[in-house]
Amino acid sequence: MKRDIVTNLFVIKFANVNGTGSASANTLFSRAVFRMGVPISPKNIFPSNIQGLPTWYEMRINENGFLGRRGGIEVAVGMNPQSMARDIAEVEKGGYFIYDSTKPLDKNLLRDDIDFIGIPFMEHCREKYPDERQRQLFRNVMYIGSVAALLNVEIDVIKQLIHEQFKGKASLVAPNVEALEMGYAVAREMYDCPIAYRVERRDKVGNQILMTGNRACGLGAVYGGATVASWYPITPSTSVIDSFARYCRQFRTDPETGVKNYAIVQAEDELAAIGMVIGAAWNGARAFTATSGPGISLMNEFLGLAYFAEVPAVVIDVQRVGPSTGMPTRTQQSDVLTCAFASHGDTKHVLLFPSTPKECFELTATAFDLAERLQTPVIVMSDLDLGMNDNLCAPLAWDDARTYDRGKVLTAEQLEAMQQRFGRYLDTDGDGIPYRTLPGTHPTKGSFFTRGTSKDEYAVYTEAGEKYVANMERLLKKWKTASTIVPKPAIRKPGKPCTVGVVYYGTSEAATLEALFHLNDLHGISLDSLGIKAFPFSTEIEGFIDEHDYVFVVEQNRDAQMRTLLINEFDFVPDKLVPVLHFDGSPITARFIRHVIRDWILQTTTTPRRRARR
Amino acid sequence: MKRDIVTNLFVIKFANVNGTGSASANTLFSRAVFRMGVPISPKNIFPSNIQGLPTWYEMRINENGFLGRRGGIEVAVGMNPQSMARDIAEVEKGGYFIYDSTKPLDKNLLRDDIDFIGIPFMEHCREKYPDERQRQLFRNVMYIGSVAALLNVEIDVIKQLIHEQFKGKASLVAPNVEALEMGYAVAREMYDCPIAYRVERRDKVGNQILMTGNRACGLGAVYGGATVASWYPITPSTSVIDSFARYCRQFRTDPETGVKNYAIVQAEDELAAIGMVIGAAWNGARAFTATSGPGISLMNEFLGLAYFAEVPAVVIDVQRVGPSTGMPTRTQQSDVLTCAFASHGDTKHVLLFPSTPKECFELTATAFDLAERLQTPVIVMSDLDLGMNDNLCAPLAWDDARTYDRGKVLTAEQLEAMQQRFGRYLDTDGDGIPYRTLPGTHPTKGSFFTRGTSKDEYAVYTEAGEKYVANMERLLKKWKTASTIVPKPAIRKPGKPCTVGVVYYGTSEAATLEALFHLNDLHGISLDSLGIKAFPFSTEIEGFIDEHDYVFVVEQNRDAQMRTLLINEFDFVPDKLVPVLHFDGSPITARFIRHVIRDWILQTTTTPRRRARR
Amino acid sequence: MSYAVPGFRHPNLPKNALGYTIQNYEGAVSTLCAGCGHDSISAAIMEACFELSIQPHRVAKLSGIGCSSKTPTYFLGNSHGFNAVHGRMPAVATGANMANRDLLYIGVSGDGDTASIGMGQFVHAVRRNVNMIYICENNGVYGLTKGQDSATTDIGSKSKKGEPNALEPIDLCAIALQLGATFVANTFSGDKQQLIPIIKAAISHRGFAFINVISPCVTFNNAPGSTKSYDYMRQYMASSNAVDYVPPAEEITTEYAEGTSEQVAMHDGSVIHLHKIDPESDIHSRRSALRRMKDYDAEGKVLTGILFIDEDSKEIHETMNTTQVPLRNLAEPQLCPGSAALEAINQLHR
Amino acid sequence: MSYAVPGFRHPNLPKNALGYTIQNYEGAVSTLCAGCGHDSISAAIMEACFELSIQPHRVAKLSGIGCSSKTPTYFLGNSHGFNAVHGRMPAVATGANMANRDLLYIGVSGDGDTASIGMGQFVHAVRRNVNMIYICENNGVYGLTKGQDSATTDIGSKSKKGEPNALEPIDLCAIALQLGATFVANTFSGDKQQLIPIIKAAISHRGFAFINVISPCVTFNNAPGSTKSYDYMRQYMASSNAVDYVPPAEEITTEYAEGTSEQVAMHDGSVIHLHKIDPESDIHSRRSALRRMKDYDAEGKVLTGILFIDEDSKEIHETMNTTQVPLRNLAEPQLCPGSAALEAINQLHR
Ligand SMILES: Cc1ncc(C[n+]2csc(CCOP(=O)(O)OP(=O)(O)O)c2C)c(N)n1
Ligand SMILES: Cc1ncc(C[n+]2csc(CCOP(=O)(O)OP(=O)(O)O)c2C)c(N)n1
Ligand code: SF4
Ligand code: SF4
Ligand SMILES: [Mg+2]
Ligand SMILES: [Mg+2]
Repeated sequence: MKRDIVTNLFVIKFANVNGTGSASANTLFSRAVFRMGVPISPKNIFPSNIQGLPTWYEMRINENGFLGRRGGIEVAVGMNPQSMARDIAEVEKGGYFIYDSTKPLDKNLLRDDIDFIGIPFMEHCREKYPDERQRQLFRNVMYIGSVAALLNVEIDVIKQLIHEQFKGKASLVAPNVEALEMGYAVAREMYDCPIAYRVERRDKVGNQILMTGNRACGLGAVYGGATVASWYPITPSTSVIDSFARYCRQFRTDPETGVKNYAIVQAEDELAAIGMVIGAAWNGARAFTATSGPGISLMNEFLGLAYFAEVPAVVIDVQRVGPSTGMPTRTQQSDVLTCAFASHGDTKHVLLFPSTPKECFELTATAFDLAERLQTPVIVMSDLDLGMNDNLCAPLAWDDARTYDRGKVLTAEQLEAMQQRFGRYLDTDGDGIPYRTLPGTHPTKGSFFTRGTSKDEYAVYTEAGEKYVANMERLLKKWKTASTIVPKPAIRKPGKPCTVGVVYYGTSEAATLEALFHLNDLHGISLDSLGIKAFPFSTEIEGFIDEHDYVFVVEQNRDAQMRTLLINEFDFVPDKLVPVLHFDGSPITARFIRHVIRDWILQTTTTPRRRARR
Repeated sequence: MKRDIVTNLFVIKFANVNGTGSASANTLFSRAVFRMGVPISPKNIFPSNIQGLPTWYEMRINENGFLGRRGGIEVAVGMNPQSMARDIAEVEKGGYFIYDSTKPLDKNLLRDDIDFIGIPFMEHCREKYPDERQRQLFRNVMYIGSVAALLNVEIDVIKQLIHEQFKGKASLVAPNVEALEMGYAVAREMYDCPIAYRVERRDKVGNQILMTGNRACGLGAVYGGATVASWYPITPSTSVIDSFARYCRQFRTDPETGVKNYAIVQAEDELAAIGMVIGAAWNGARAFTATSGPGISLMNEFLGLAYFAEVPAVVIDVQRVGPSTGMPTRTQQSDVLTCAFASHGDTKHVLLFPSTPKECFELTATAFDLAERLQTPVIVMSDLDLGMNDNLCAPLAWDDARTYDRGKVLTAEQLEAMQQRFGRYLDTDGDGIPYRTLPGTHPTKGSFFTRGTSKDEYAVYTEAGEKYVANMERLLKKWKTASTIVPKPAIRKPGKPCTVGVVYYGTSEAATLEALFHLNDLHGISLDSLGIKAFPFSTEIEGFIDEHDYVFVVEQNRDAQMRTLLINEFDFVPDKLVPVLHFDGSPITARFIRHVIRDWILQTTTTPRRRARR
Repeated sequence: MSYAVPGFRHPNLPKNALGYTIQNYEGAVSTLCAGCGHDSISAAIMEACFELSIQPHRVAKLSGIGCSSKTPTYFLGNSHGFNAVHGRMPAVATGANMANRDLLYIGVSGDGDTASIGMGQFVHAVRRNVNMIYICENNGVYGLTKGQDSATTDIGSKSKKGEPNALEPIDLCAIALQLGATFVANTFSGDKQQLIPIIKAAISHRGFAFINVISPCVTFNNAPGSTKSYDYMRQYMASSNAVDYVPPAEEITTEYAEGTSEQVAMHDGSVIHLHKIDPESDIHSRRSALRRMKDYDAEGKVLTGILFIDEDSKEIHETMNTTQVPLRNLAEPQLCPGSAALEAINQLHR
Repeated sequence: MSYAVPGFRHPNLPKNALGYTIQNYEGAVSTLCAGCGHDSISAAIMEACFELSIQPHRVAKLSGIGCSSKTPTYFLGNSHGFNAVHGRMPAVATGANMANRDLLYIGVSGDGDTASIGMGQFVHAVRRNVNMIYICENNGVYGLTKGQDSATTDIGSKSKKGEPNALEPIDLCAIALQLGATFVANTFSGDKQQLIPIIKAAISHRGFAFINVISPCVTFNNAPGSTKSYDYMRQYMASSNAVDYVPPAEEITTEYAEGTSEQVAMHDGSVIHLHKIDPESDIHSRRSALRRMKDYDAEGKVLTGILFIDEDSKEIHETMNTTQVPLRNLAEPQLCPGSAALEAINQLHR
């Protein structure tokens, strides 16, 4: 087949069986491309199962730095017979399908619009590796070698990575390198390498890093000064705590004595996890938990308590596909409403929306400042795509001059100096945020009783309606204050003035920005964009929507949950907010967003589809 | 003081100490007025405590049948020294304060714009009743006697009620009657009765009944065919189950053998309660639970499961003041959003809003039909005011021809006859509602696996995005179907066409309708009204709002929760919906609604305050 | 009505009284790890049901969330199943049982699903003596979430990541006995000979039958030293009695020497024979069960077998005195008091 | 810094080592029913803290929801308190303890709050050996919701409405012992002599100290026949030992005959003397505790007193090896690794 050569602009997908160690091999490959200075975005698509089911590793290679999911596969590496039919079908016309030819390929699967590259990996490994498990592992390394040859990936870079990976365990280096070279050699023997899709060294990565959002959240908690973590395992949030634990072991543990400057408690369930966080925060520690949808549902009652009793708490919600158990290993942004209004009665919770690992790090650290400043739960809304996949982003940064904002906590001295009676829920500063005291501070001043029942300004139980109302209205004032101190949105405007805008949040960012680039590039449509970073919404968001005829709201859920919040908070005319919804559990693609927006605009000029009711 | 005589149009309030048996005495009084054919609406205002704190019994007497809370007290009966200052202050100018003059009244509390009527109840009782407890009880009956004399309530009616109350325990009748007569006599000796506020026999009650909403819900569950109830005690919902148990003992228990045609399980908590309901409903029984806000928060995860796995469930939420433990013995309508969107992921739940005991009965019975027809949770949104207070309403009615709608359940015969493979989640009828089968139906056909994970039409676990999306969209179609079969709203239009309307729901009905009457009467303002009975909203609601320039939305919560749902479901211009919010824990009053609406209209003609954003 | 009995694909396969072969008791293909203990338990359930000629559709399978809780999909494909939420199977099973007392309820859970998030519901299901079988597939680890410690993990055992587990494991059998469970057994997924008769006995038991099955997780907790590993159990498994299940109306053939055997007559007419290995064991004594567990433990052995039976206990429907007719089968005539009764009630509210 | 010691209104009131009178240990006026057992427990807590000269502000009071859970408002007004949600006090207390290991944590709960909705959290707080006192004010009924049966209600007892309770009560002490609780006591709100020293001993205990206090509900469960009533306890309360608490660094004056007394040296230097009434009782043996409870029960008696102590157990911070400095007192220097370390981490991700 005659083809143009495509360099650093394609998608490769590896199809494997889970539990066979393929993940580390594939990561080896993606890291190599990354080390060659070429931007990548790998997505691990795995089943909710431990061993034996299909799993995929889809990696976009894009030297222009577009790293949202794109859709479409040019090169497929099919190592799993179970999914082979589907994997072959998925390859774009003119693409390649690389497979293990130890067993002959089912003729019915053949296509003549793509090239098939068969290499007998298993055959080679069977000879070399008597041990079953070893054979499986080295086969993985071997196909990486072959793919490197075919795509022109520098083998030395991979070798270097192998050395780094097995630092200390030298004995493991040699055999891995050997398997790698075997694959590399075999491929070059059998086919003339490289093929039409190629990787070439560039300098497009700069000082960027490749990290998962969960690792960054865990780090953010360490840097943010969290000392107490309580959690219950749940995919895809578990690695947030793994990361926190790992860096606490590194930075917060006395090497000699093993004495710890932190405490991690694996709770018996999520009710207990959030309960411990609230208890610790009430007692003055920065505390957090990480969970996913089902955990959020179980935390509802406690979140209402923390809102009403005004106790700080940080929750990291790594969202997955709901409702219920849903698809535990797929991604979605569908906990927005539940988190915003968690628990019965009139409640509203502060939410933060990171889009990159860097923002996971920063917003997690910031969450502790906000939670203590506002004395309320703060929920960091990550998701599986951001949390569990390696994402390329600017390096994490920390200003050593930065100190923690511990909020309005009275010291023993302040209490001693205090003339008037301490009122836990008095709005002394007029910002709706009262002063609190910590247990054990002063022998005779500042003690109070924290409760989920209604109380007066002095924390004394009351059933007086006017006291209750005053308190609830102060909470609204605090909410207003919150909107002024939460992170501002990211607003981007192409030179020329635009009448239409796009609003997005979290992991829809990369795909949205790419879509906007191409809308301009291909269709001459240019739009302003705003990335929401926090709820309650700051006035910038209101202003942005006001100044446009209408705005698209890009979300990864079925019910346009963020759109509901926007309309509800600002009383916008609903027609101004046009939903762009993707919710099949895969990360949203630039293509999808581009098509929806293009079709909409071409079809409607600027009059929205649904008529506003008068 | 010179006064006009006011007959059957005033509010009397009894102030007592809780745990002293005053409740039954006060009820005796209200029933007597009711028996005299005069409409009443008593409100029990009690503390979250068992003994020793202030409690009030406020009763509106209104022969015109206006029975919402009115506000303002003409006659106060102050039997509690703790609250006396406040109780005296509350009396409207020209009113009366009746108290126990055994101890002299604190001079500082005296007012000259009201009359004080002191009667030495305790003194009389001390002589008559040596036993402490008895003394307390008969003192209650005694003051009822005096109040009867003062307000011209027929003592024979009260005697009759005493006979009925102690049917069987004759020995108790005499002393009670005696105490009653003593009070009656003493009052007439000391004062010339009746005073200016009087009760006179009328025929304004007709065949109406006086019942609590909780009792009616329990009865509705019996008539609706519920066989399994699982619950966890919580104020103010507990008496729903008490009622269900009571009538099951009466109607569903074999008098000889005691064999029961029902099962009531007191669960260990609300998670277990809803879990049992779901298990029982999955297995073909009509099952329900009753709870309040905190319970709803704990049921979140299970509600999401029932939504997604499509299992029927009936929940009765007797709302109280939130957030958190809030004010457990005060009323509010603040669980609307939590219930509508309960649980993580994209979920929506069917809600029903009764306004009277009659509707509690009917909507509870209907909830079982809807839950089985729609295969989803249905939540009956009552509240403390409706659930725990005696409410006057039309008699409960049941059509003996009515049969239960058990929904789409396949029988063994149908399965046997079935040619194609049974698909639990196939949209066979195009209404989004699939067919289900019950365990144990057919040896080889119709079995399937119920799960909270995503599945295909045949209930087989799948992680295929397109299958997931198809299922989620079918659920939206089912939601649409639901909006066509849920109870229709109550629409009222005064003769002339109105440009402005009022929307209300639940216990805001009586006060709203009274407010509309007076708006017309006093200010010549006439408005159409619509009472929401169910969510999802039927098209009538959309139409009603469409055909008015704007509508007021009356709610008993802080955040205008129903307004949020209306805007969200129909994309109305938010400015069209003007919130009227009362949330101090007391039932909303006609006065309050009237004033808000009047001020708004006079100030704004028909242009809403907040400008719509363009 | 009558139904054609299917599944005659292999006429040579043995059939049970219903004319069913073992195939009629199979489920979907397991997606668990090769060698996972849970699969053996599924197999044992199928065999027990096959041999007892149980109508598959008269069984309801319930579970929580976990690898263990996935298994109901892998056995009795003709039974309805309910994969509930994590740790809440007991409530769903209790509700299901309330609706229809005539089915056989098999609940499957894991140690995380039971001893952590599910502890409260487990305790109360035991206390209510719900008529069901509760199998805890105990591998001392969270399998499905990839290897965290559970509340039954050995003290000192090192999970993939992180510190060694510092807490004492919870002994579910001891807790069940303490709470008054009416049937308690401890066994091992690797020992069919013991597992199958125990499941049969549990099926015959009227009331809550708890079976704790040590079921190794080959991927995360089968390391040498793990008391939940194949090696460990093979080496240290001990039993104070061998269980022999004699179905209803079947001849008791074997002879037992005096004192060496204990017989328990179940209410469905079956008889459970316990060949005493430990002569002073008393199947009807909680105390003796708890004592023996501790004694064996002291010797570094794991006591298995049926530890305790109270065959005369009242299950929840008996305590509540509910009708014999499944509640779900009652209809308007039995359920709805009708308009006349309602008018009488109205009258009492005037 | 130093503070003026307040509360000299009654110079004649006895003072403790801190110069405090009992008034410094009082709380708000109780709103419970007159005669409620819970109030006596509050009084005993005040006395114990007063006599041990505990700094009120170094105590944190935690509770769930219920009449019992209201009581922390009624004692130690100078301590911070947290009235959490129903049944979830153990989690909040555990978290609080994580944040600051230096305070004394007193958790108050009820039988509904503990044995029903709170069972899971109770079990796991015990298992973690959180360093706190857990008092279950056990009246065998749901007081605040007006008289429903709880999981500790006597079998057969008739609640205000509805049927007699058909289920066996849960014995919290037995469960705690079974789960490895390191301090377990059973006592009666009506017996100050026993209650106060037990609370003192619990304060001295390092680890989870569980005290089950039978605390009659005069309004809903004090009827004759109720095992949670004043009459019943006065009649059938028995104890296998009398507790005598000797504070740190105080002379042991009394003489005890051989074998009649057992001494437990607590880690804070205090000594607990147990005058054996039942000679074969062994305070360090769980088994003996469980056995004695059953034996007394068999005789229709309620065994009270300290049932078991393991004074050498490791509380949760020791197991986790956390710093002696309260975690909440750590600041940026100890907590934040800084920018250089971060850049090194970046480097590892390139
Ligand atoms: C509410 C909730 N929290 C957490 C999870 C994640 N989760 C799934 S299975 C599991 C533990 C399973 O352990 P176990 O019950 O021992 O089963 P195993 O996999 O070991 O057989 C957890 C924590 C969940 N599904 N739901
Ligand atoms: C989630 C939740 N469910 C139910 C309740 C209602 N409730 C309040 S106290 C209580 C039981 C209290 O019983 P117990 O713990 O024994 O305390 P007691 O009043 O008997 O001292 C219940 C069910 C609640 N507050 N929260
Ligand atoms: S992870 Fe463990 S428990 Fe899960 S399937 Fe694999 S072996 Fe079984
Ligand atoms: S109801 Fe019972 S528990 Fe509650 S305060 Fe009264 S006596 Fe005490
Ligand atoms: Mg497990
Ligand atoms: Mg109690």
